[in-house]
Amino acid sequence: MPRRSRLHIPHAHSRPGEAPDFSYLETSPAGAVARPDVNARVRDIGNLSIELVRVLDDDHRAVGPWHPHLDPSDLQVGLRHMLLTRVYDDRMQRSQRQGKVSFYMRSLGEEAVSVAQAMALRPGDMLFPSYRNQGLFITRGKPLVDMMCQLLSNTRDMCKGRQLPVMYHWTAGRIFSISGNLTTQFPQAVGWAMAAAIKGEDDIAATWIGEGSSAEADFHHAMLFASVYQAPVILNIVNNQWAISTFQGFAGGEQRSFAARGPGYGMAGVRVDGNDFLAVYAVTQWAAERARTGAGPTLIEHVTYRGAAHSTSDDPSRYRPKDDYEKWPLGDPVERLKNHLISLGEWSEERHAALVQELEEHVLESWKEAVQYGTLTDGPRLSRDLMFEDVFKEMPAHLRKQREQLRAEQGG
Amino acid sequence: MPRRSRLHIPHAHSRPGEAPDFSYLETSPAGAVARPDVNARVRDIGNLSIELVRVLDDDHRAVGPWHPHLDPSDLQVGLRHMLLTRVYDDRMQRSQRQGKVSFYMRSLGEEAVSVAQAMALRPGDMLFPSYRNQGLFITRGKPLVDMMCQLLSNTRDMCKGRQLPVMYHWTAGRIFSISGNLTTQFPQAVGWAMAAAIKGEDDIAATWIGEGSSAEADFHHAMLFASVYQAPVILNIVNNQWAISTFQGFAGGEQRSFAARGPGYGMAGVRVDGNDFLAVYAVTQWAAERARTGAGPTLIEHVTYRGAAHSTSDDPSRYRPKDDYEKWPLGDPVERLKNHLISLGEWSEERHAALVQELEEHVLESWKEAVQYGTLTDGPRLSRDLMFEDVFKEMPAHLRKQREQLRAEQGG
Amino acid sequence: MPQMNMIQALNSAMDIMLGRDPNVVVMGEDVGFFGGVFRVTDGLQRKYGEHRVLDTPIAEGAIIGAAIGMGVNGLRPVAEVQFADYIYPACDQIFSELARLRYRSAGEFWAPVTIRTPCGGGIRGGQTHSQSPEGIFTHVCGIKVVMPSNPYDAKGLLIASIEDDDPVVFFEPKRIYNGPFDGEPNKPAVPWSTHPKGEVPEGYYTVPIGKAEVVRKGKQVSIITYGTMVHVCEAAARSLGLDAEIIDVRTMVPLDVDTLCTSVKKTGRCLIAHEATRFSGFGAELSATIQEECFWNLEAPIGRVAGWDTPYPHAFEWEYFPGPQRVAAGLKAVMETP
Amino acid sequence: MPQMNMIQALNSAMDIMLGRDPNVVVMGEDVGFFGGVFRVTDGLQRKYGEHRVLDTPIAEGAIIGAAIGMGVNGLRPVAEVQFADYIYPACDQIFSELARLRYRSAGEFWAPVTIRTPCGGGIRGGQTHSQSPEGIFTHVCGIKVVMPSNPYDAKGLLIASIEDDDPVVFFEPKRIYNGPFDGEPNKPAVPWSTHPKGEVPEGYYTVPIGKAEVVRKGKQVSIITYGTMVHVCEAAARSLGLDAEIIDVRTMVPLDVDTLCTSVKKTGRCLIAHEATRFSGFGAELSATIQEECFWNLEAPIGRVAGWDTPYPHAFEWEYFPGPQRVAAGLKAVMETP
Ligand SMILES: Cc1ncc(C[n+]2csc(CCOP(=O)(O)OP(=O)(O)O)c2C)c(N)n1
Ligand SMILES: Cc1ncc(C[n+]2csc(CCOP(=O)(O)OP(=O)(O)O)c2C)c(N)n1
Ligand SMILES: [Mg+2]
Ligand SMILES: [Mg+2]
Repeated sequence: MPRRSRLHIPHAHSRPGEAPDFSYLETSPAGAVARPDVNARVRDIGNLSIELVRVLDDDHRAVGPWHPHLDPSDLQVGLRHMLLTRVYDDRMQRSQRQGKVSFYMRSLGEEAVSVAQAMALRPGDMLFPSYRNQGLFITRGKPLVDMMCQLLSNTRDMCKGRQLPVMYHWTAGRIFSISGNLTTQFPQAVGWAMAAAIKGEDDIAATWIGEGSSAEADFHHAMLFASVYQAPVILNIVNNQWAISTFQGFAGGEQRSFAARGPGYGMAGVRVDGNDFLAVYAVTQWAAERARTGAGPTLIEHVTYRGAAHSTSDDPSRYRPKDDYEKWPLGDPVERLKNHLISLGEWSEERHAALVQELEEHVLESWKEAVQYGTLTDGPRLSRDLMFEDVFKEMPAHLRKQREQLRAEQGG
Repeated sequence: MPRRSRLHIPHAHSRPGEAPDFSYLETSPAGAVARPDVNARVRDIGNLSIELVRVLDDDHRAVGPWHPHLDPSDLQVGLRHMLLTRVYDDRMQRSQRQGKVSFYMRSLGEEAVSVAQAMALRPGDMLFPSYRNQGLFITRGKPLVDMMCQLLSNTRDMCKGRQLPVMYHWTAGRIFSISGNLTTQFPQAVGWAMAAAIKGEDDIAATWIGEGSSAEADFHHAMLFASVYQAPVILNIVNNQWAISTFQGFAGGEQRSFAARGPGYGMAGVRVDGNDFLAVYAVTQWAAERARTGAGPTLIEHVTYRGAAHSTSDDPSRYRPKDDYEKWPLGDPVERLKNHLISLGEWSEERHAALVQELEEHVLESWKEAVQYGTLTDGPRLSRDLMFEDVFKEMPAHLRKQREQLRAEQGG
Repeated sequence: MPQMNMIQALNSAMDIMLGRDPNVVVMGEDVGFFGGVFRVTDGLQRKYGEHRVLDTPIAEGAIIGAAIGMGVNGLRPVAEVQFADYIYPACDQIFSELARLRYRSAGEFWAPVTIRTPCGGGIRGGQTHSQSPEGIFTHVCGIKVVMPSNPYDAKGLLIASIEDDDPVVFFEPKRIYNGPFDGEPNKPAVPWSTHPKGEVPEGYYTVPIGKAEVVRKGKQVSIITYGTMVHVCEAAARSLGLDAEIIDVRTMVPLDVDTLCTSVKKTGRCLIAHEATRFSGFGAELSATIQEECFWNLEAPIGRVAGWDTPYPHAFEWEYFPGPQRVAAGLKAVMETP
Repeated sequence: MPQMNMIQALNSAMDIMLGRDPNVVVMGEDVGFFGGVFRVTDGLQRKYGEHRVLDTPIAEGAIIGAAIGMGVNGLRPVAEVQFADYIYPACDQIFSELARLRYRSAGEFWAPVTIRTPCGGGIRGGQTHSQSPEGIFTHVCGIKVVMPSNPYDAKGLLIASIEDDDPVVFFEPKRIYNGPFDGEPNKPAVPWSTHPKGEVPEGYYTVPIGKAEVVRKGKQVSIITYGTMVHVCEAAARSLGLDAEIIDVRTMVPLDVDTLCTSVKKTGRCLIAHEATRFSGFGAELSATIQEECFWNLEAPIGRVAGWDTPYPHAFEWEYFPGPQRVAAGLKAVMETP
């Protein structure tokens, strides 16, 4: 039965039992990529979508034209947010394992993307995240208790029990509701940005998807509308090398960088070391300035690695080497920023350990508070009547009737 | 009420009452673009998607590395097919105006695309056309009577009265059924090509959309699957500058060529003068060889102009200058090939006039035959029972019942 | 009172809303410079500018996706899908996003998008320019579904839809854009000026979403229908000399069950008619609901008349269309009692 | 006879068809190397190679678009959509193309694509991993719609679907992948080995598309249902001590009207149950059809029990799910005669 086939099938570079192999990854030395003017024409900056913008070199120094020259205090804030994200992730993962939370998704290894970008954008800018951008919420200051209550679907759940864990939103913090459907937020962010432009407002929009999600139609929809109307938006692809079990080659990354789609649509495309806090910050600042000054949208590909499982429903040892993450050539974003700060004399192992401990306590305290408002299994629960609200702005007759039916069904 | 708006709105270069303005069009001199090896890496041939491959120069000579060196007899065949397409279009347009046909779409000015490509491909290659590729059917030899019967929805209609006029298909001629839904054929062609590759067969697929249709999600779907699996397929965008009333800028053409999407997806992209029969032929041959030898898919943008109305339902004088087509810088494909043949000493005005007359007679004869099989209003009609067939392979009970109901309704 | 056809009435609704509310924007394929392939948006871009009336790329999914984002940012987009047959590329954004955004964000985010789209056959459009997919949308909770049958309602319902903070899919039966149609294609076309509902106020008014209308009072049978079929059913009932009560559903979601059931309880007989394909069409929900509510009043089975369960074939448009003969046959069956 | 759960039975169906027919290919997100997120395609790529069992990009619309082209070129694609909630990006290719290709080309082109997709709730999946959108697909003419309720049928129907030259959308109620479920989430899980339909032949066999099954004979009332709800309805009827006739619809299109109506004519009473949202759900079509065919035999209104007309909320999964209480209430109403 086996037939001769000319179909090309992308192959992951290493599979369970094999040694990790990242020889496919094309990088540039830190500092090597020029930083064009924010008004540069797309056709003149195609290289940005192929090379890799990096600031931190192997000796933990910040080098080259993309060096954002942030204050050490800002870098410490960034480190704190990244660490808090990581500590929060670890604790919530454990809560899931303990059966307190039905589902969880970590962002291990990708913390720089959310944290640096949230810091580089303005508070008024509107964010349309994917499910792996908890760092955006944390950096913008969403109380952890609020986020935990969402995970617990409890009485203080911002989603009123309707969404799967991690599908947060934060209206006051200008962060949009996360969807379980991949990529749908991409054209929505563009529409939001178009509206800002129509209204003559200065805020821009930013949105994130995984590289796997760039296969969905909404990626194209967003690219096209952003390009045609030159919408003030930053479109981010977080290329963490893996979707669930399929590696980035199955989303097209084998033939060309994801950032290269930008120039294809007449849009600036930038490929950045996603584990380099400074590089992500600088590229975001550049893209935001482009957007805000009317120079057009930017597609940013963040080259990073998904250090953890896809979600708590997934076992990565079935599809990739166990030590893959340790061998990732771009290192760990927290370690890299920490070492940079230490090399600047603005941080130490001791301060780091103390910070970790402080954050762990903060997370634990928050968790203790959150569970008081109920968990999926125990404690106070939201009223089941809420199930029928917000389908429409005003509840129509058929839903009022169903609400009565449910009350009768459940006795009272 | 008017607010300051930063939204960019693409503007057509000229509107009714204004002088045609094609200064936006970027071209290359005939013969100027290098012809890379069919195995060239995508990253090394990005220029092909920006420059414009041309063979025929202003003095009607064929020049440069893309010159396909066809026999004059082949060129004469090409000219004949293009002319037949045009004569057929004119006659069918008139039939629509006379109320014999409910709807029609001409391909005036774009004949070279279908005819040269059909000639450059092999008979076994599978074609997935749009509604403006009648030249493919004509070049592959579909009898005009068959095509006319489709337009008339008559007793010999290949579609059994089910499709709008021009939605032909031809199984024996390896031409797929045309859909009224834009762009849906694009990923289907890729799937067909994937199947050919899986089966180890040598045939390739080719498919066509208008530039306006490249906005649809299926464009992205096709690009992505073709790239990921390196499917043996040629994806064609016929950039005739207009969708219905919106010009190509509304599909993204203002910022970048359509061919540039190719490299963005890691695929070869070629921009070709679509009114240059020789250039279209040569580029298609190159892309077909790439596909057939496993070097991957190609996106071809044919730069041409929609000389006629969008369809018989449309009045272009509402949205573009009346004399736009006459001023189109790339001329007319029929005229250009004719002049080239004349310059070669292989054609003359006399032979041309005689050919036109012959073709007109042929079309008229065909029409006379076709109407004998019925028209929408007169003559023999298909059995209404056919309405219920082919919904499924075998008619299920509820459709048999409905067929009976209709018989009863109509008495008999 | 001014006379308007449905195209003018719809145009007037958008004109008024663009004028009253700076957040209203109109968008879609060919709607701007050209004024729409059916000319429903004619003149609006000239009047309100190209930042309020936007031509878009040909990508229905992107149009709705962008409209959602615009809605979240405070605009009130009125998006046209050129033909209802072409709404499917937008299904995911409509079903997964537009319909559920308010719910999933516990009321914090929503997008007041109105999607206008011409539906129905009878214009020789073949299988891809004739569909009536409204039934599909009625199964998706979180969107309102509207279809007017005349210029007066069209304008009032469209204004109400644009003002509504919930998303609305607004179907326009294109066969009756220019005049009411009784299902006889060979009779001369009748303009809206001959119809009382062709009288349309120039200014602002609304027709409430969620209210059906009894367009003819009657005692013998209730005919429940909407869109083009309102006129066909009127003609069919008249031809049979039946004293039918004819109800124009107008809003499918939320459905005005009271008005329907009050009528059926009174007449004891019910025929449901729509142009869409029969199987699992909206008539099924109407029939099921009425049966549940009015079972003890029914003197005969509820009947359904609809398009056949096939695509809408170009050559057999009038054999497909549920014309007066099919409606009459349905009525006769409903009037029988063994 | 070997015991299989539904995952194994479905896996076996594909294994057999990959083995029997070189044109069968399996494709979808994570179905290849990984064997699918529910492990339904486990081991198939290892056995048949990566040109027969294809991992795909995450693009449901592209998967179906490509599958159509493959089908036209002689293959028999079995495409997985990872969750039924994610089928909407493929709506256009399914509705406009897959369903209509045979028709529009007068039978000359068609694509024998089977679309497998896990549906339904009860696994804490929240509003985007719990949907039952089958009703929508039943309104689109040209596709067959199937949903099995047990391993034996799952395998037989999947083989029949793959062999069918018409497109089939094949819904897999994921809550019963591992065992039958009577609607009581707090009771210990029961494996398929305790159920007679957990006995599944190793080899090739088919269960015919288009045939409903009477899973329990009874005299007092007909319960018409499918998927997970078959088991819930059995439990509810048992708890009420009712002699119910329970019919598993199995195929929604084409619908086995005869089997349903024979039963209802006999019992005179009918309850319809599904997990999907009620309004315009497939229950509406079932109710309308049965009412039309069996009106004179009905002793009480046909009842419908379904999910509420809201998204499926994460925290209220069991308040949403039409469990035994809701079915029992529905049965009581149907058993009453005033
Ligand atoms: C439309 C849709 N299809 C499929 C899924 C199932 N799914 C959830 S996450 C995921 C992988 C996404 O990978 P990627 O975009 O790379 O994001 P990452 O998880 O790596 O951050 C898949 C297939 C979904 N949620 N939505
Ligand atoms: C999905 C879909 N949306 C909209 C339409 C209506 N429509 C038909 S042709 C057309 C313009 C297409 O322009 P282009 O792709 O440039 O092709 P051309 O007519 O120029 O050859 C439009 C909008 C359609 N047929 N299908
Ligand atoms: Mg990823
Ligand atoms: Mg065009």
